[in-house]
Amino acid sequence: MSLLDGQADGRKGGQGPVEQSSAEASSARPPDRPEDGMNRRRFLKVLGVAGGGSLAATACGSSSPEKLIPYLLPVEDQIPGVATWYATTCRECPAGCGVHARVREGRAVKLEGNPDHPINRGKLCSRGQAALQGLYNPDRVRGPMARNASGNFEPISWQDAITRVGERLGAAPGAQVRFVTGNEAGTFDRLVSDWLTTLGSSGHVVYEPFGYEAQRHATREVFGTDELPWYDFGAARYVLSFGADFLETWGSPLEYTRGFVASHAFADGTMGKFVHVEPRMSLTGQNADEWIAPVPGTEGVLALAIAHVIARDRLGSPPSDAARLRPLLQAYAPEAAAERCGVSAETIERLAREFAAGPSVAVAGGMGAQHADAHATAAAAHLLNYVAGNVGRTVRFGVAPNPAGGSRYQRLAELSQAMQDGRVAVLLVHGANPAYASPAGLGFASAIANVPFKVSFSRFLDETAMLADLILPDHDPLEQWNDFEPRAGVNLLQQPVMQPVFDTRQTGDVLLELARLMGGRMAQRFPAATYKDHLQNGWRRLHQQRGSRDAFEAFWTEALQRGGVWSEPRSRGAALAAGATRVAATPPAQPEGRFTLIAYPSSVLYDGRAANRPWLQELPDPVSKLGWSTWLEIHPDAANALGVTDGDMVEVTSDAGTVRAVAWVYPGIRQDVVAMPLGQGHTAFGRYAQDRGANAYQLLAAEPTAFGGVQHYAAVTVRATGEHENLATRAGSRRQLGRGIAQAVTLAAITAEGFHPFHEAHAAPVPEPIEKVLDEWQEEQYRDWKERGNYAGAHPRWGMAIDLSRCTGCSACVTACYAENNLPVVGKELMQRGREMSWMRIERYFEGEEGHPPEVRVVPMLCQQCGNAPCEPVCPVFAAYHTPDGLNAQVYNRCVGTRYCSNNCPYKVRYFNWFDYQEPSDQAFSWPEPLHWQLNPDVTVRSKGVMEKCTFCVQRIRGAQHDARMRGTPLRDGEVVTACQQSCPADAMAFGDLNDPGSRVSQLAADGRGYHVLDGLNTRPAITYLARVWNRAEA
Amino acid sequence: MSGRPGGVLAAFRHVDAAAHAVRQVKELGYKDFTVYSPVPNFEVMSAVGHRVSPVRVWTLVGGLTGCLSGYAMTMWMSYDYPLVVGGKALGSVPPYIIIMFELTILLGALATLAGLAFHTFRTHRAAAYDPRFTNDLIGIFVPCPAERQAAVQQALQQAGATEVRVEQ
Amino acid sequence: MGCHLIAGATIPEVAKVREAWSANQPIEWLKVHRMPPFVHFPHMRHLKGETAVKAEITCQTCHGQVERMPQVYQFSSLKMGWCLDCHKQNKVTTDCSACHY
Amino acid sequence: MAAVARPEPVRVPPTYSEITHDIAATLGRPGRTWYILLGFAISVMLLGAIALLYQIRYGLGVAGYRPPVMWGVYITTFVFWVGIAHSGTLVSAILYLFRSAWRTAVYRTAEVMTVFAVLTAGLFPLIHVGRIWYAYWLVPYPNQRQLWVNFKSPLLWDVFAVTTYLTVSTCFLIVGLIPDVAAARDVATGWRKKLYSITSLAWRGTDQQWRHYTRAYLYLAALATPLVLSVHSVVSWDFAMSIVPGWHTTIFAPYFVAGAIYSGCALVITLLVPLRKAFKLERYIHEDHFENLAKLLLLTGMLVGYAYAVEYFIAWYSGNEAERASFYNRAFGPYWWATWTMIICNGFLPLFLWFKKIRRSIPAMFLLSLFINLGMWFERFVIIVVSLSFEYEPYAMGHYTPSWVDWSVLAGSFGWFFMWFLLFAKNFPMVSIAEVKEIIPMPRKEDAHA
Repeated sequence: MSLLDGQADGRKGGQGPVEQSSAEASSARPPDRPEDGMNRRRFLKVLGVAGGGSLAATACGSSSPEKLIPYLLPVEDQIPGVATWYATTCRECPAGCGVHARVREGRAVKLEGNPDHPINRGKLCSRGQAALQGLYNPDRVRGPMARNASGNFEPISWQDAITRVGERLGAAPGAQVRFVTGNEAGTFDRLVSDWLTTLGSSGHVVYEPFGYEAQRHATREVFGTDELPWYDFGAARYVLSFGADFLETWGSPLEYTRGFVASHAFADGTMGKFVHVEPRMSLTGQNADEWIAPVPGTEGVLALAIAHVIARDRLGSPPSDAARLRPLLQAYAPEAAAERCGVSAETIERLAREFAAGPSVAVAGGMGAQHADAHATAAAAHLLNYVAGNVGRTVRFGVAPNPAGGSRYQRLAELSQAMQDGRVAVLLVHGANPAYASPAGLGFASAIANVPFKVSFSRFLDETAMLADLILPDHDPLEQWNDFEPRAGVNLLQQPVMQPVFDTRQTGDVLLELARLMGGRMAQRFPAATYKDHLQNGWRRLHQQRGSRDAFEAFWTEALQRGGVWSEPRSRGAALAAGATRVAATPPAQPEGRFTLIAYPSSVLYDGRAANRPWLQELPDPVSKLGWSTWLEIHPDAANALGVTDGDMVEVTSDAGTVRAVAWVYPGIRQDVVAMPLGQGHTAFGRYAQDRGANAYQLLAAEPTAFGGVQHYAAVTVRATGEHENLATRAGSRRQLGRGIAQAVTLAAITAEGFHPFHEAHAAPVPEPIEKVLDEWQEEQYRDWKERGNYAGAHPRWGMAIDLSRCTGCSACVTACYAENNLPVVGKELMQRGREMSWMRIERYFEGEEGHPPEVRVVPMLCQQCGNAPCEPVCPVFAAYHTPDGLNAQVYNRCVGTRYCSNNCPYKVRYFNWFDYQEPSDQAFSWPEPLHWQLNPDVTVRSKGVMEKCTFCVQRIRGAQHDARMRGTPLRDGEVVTACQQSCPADAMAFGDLNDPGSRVSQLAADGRGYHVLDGLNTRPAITYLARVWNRAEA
Repeated sequence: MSGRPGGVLAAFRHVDAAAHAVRQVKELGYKDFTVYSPVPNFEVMSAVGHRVSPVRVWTLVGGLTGCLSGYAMTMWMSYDYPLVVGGKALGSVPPYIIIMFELTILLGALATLAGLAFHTFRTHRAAAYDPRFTNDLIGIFVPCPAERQAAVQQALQQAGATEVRVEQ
Repeated sequence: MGCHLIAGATIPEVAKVREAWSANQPIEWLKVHRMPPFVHFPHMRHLKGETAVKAEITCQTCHGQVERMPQVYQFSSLKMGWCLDCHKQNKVTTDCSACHY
Repeated sequence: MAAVARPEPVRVPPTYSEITHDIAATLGRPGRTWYILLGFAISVMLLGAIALLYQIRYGLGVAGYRPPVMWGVYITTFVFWVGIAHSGTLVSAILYLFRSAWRTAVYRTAEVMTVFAVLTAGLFPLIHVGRIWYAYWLVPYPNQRQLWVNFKSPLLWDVFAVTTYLTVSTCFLIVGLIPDVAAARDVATGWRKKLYSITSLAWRGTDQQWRHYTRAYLYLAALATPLVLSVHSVVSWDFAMSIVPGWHTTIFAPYFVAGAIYSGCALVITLLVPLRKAFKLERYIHEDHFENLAKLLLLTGMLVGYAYAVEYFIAWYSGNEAERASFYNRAFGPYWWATWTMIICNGFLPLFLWFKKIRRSIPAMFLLSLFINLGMWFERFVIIVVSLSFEYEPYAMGHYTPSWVDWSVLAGSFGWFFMWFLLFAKNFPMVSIAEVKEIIPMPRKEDAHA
């Protein structure tokens, strides 16, 4: 069946690190679990159907006689202990990144970016990594369910379920059938539309909470086209962003990150400049060389004022017709604008000159495009690009990125109204959760009650599914046949990487079966037997269009292996349309005596669709470093005025509603603005999401904006409730206390006199002779073991270099580490006690005086694999020791748990198993069935009372060495890739052998910006950090 | 006590009297008599005139053994399964000195006890006893055949015994 | 499977195999050689490639004369000391992180 | 140390038989208070035991640990009890070598306290490890894994130091007991007579026994003396050997030893005062003894106070940012209360001991000793917890608050200690019969005649 041929032709090849007996494969499984037999049996019930069976990778320790379940029929390319890789497409957000799924014994255990993919080039963000926890989520709907008389869901058979839908559809007038989907650009999207049309309905509503309505509206006005522009961050040396958080959620974050880093990271003595304009300093804003906080909603004014200066002083090289804009721009003289947007005229003049010096790009998006005047902001940015002559250079058309499909909040509002009025007979919902992710005022949840028959295709019992009469759970994207078209010319394929975990069925198949069931027009219109056939039919057409010479089968196979087909887009510029001259920035009035709330998409949980992924819940937010909670960002002065501090519970009230959140005092926000992330506050959606934090949608106004979008700004009052909770974070001090952990230098300084690493202020320099004696003594020490046992002969010295000029702090590496190394998720209570286990953490420090806009520095902190490791000699049992190849190994099964090593580790990168996270009966059990199917068989799951730590993914090192030895050639540089390095979207990390002067890591380690953290302790770390370079006046 | 030889048992309240008695008994040519005392009393002990106890040799030997075995153990174990920690030499003496020291004390003390036990039991003589000897009386027991008991009894009496008793 | 239709067709144990096959149920074999989950042991490295320590190291070296066993039993202790003896005597690494990670 | 009190002439020394009688009298059948106290001690101990079992079942997480504070109440209490254990051997061994007469009346109490304190302390390294069931891996014994232990680790030094100390001080106690038990045997009746007959190891006080005994005792004392000084030095190196700011100091060994004797003497006083009342030993343990102990307290107290001062001075003088910050944080950070408790109790209160009135006032001494015990526990808390909570990596700093498990186990340790102490006190002489006699000259005939 699908899995089998999926593997037969879709195989990506690639070898797993080590062949293992099933007992070792089981290392990733909780040992001594009596119910393992049970697990395996139900595992077989699920997997066995296809005759595939599975080499159950389970261990029942020595207690019960252990059983092995072999393949009944050995499955092709499923060698026990050897990993297979399948290419597919990530569907966690609309960006459409290509992924490779690593499959062991029939289970997907890791997702990694597809290296030759046009969008993410082998990188993958946290949300992408966490897709696995969607696949194995214990709260997935395990089979079709129907609401019974008593109003509860009860399981039913697929046959029964589909018949019920068929009857309802047959009965209902076609026009009254509505279908809400998320962004499904591709075959499925078309299928749904055609399917509805054939039914006689035009009710296909695409709903993405972040719909890009403003950009579409603006682009139509200014350039008269419906397609969105594509921004070439790589070509722009100067980026001016009006609220666009392009490093987090906006557009295509990985792609934009890559481009941004390429042009902005310090290299060969030069770098671009990035100015971020937003009332709140987002993660993207933290990476800006300059952060400008205008009056909320006035970005448009600022943009036009800058355009004004450029036009006035004829700075740019605009197309001739830019002259038409003169009259429009007249109204935006810097002085006047300064008044309105709260940015000084000088600044405006300077920005204009810098911007026009080009190549530059102005981007309006994110929260800059979610307020009442957002369409003007977006239009203003277009005009600014136009007068600076960027259109056609850094701003291109013809690529048609499609981040939100045809989503328009307007349509959802209409649908909601229609339901209210009882004009909807059957409502089908797939891939959207409007009952949660829409302003409470819209009353979607209440309106849906008037619909007689509601079908949800959701994989989870989310808020909308809870309101349905029937749930027909869809396959997880990793179990599906599907395709996705994030932009023109990029057609991506999804193939099942493993057998379905539960008794689910792909919605495409369901729709086709329904068509068959209903017969007549429907049956003729959709003849395909399975959705896969339907998909292939579509691709046959694609095959012809591309006019590729080889047969379709070959084309298809190759596409599967590559993850899709794509071609360089033929991009073009655009000319001004009539509407361009009508652009006018009319900022909303500032609320009197109230704060402006900005409800922004969490860069981790996005709009809340990822809230049921434990990894993401536990991942500290890149800005606030808080997990598992909703917080209110508030300026120190405002906080003082209200008498609240970190961790105080505050009540936030808008005209739409009231929510409670924990206060987090943040100097990176305007005094008159507070901000709250979306994504939490679910009332359903499984154990990890439910009843956590607050849902900021409750505060947003329901009525659509002029351009048909949602307003993410609201006027609110904030009240201290007097309650307090410990922040769920490891972050101790916000400041570096002069320890030189994260070091930075300005471009001016480094070009003038280079980079001088931090030295402790009062530390007296060690006198020459003593230095010499010490070094000789040290060498003497080494000599004693250099010739002995495992330490004799030549070894690599594994090391890493991390370029802080590239690191954006996005934290993808952290999640990658969780996925690769079987790190347990400890939950909020333990996180409040600083007990999270993430071997890698992104430390965030504020620089500059208190109260002022901070300079934010981030530094990925993982085990430094010290040459003179303080942690090693204090271990009484050699559980911590130094491997011949220079790792600070930790032998988990030897560890007694004195925790002395952790006390003695200056970097605090050792983590202790306070509880038995692998033991189902334990209060802190971390892998409820079937979440543990994801566990990496190559890494031991640590038990209670054991210290654990990063070892540069030693399992990958040993695996690569194994392969090298088997093929008989030495290990090549870059052959070993650590999980964090592999995922890093900014490519900030290099890993390799420091003893090999030719290796990339050695070269980077020798860079002028290189420094070691806490160098004064003479720990001789294997990790070299390259200082951050700011393109700004003062550090 | 079985197999106890007959003899004369005397109790003294006064320490000088006891010391005198001891000397008397020695003059009578007795060596294997036993002196009881509630406290180690210099006067009496010097009258008895033992050589210094050989226990100290045990202490010395034990201590040395401890020290050496400490060195041997730490060094050998360090090289038997060589594992490097903190870039230090495999066998680095400074930390091992502590182990050596502790073992010196430990074996030294245990050996001393052993010595104490060994010598006291070796020099143990069966003799008559009176519970008051641990309280406030000094006692002397002179084992002698019946025909000579009278003489001994008299000598002790003269030395100032508070009471003298013949043990069969 | 083909073989077992003929080979040892009369042996009751083999009959079980055929039953399982016809019942389309995988056989639940009992695991004999058990290794703790925190040890990583590649068979390949001990048998194949230029790294195969010595020619005379065969399956039997560790698993015993399975072909002669009426019922398979655990031939070697599979304890750490046992591994180390062989490693030391063959002068291959005894580094902890070679097997434990 | 040379501060030996002259007994005041007015006091009539007891006769040998009186001594035997008075001290043997303490071994009579226990009264109700004793049973109540014992019952209380045992129930507190059980509370600790339950907490411990709970911790073993679910993992160390049930204790209050908050990274980076990986050592908390347990190690604090470990060091506390090891410290307590020091005065015993000091009084019995060192003062013995110094031939200071006044020790005879109090050394047994001190020694008993020592043994049980070490017994208590020894539990904590086990209680605090993550996998107590593998704690035996710290012992270098031949095993099939062919692995040995890491002698470079201060924790291993602890293993050796503490076990040695326990063994030696126990031997010392037992050896000292032999003649007394014999004395008790000879006046006792009933089951006690049987008990003492066995435990007195056939002691009769013969010339040969005394001959070897006195020597052995001397050498034990000679061995115990350096041991006392070494043990707490080794314990202090657990900290001094690491790189934690606030731990990495050369002054630690003498500083800890002084502190240990300080706290030990304090607890001796705390124990002696009620003991003397309950056992009516006023005639044997009187103001002179308390004054001498007070002088010891004063001396060590001043040393400790000096150490505090030096720590801060060095932190400043070193110019090391981390050190400075760490010590600033001690005094003015979130744990200021702990730091000031320690400074006031250990640094300032002992200054009262300059006054003879205080030194000779038993209630005052009792009160003072309680404060000093409290202060010394907090000293260890400050050194361990506060230093750890404020280390090199600012992002990884964190605040630690003990959980009910920590507190229960701490309380349990006291229950455990007092259980043993009470059991011992009622069954073996708490004042050395032989040695008290030793300092009183035996009657001489000529005196009698004169």
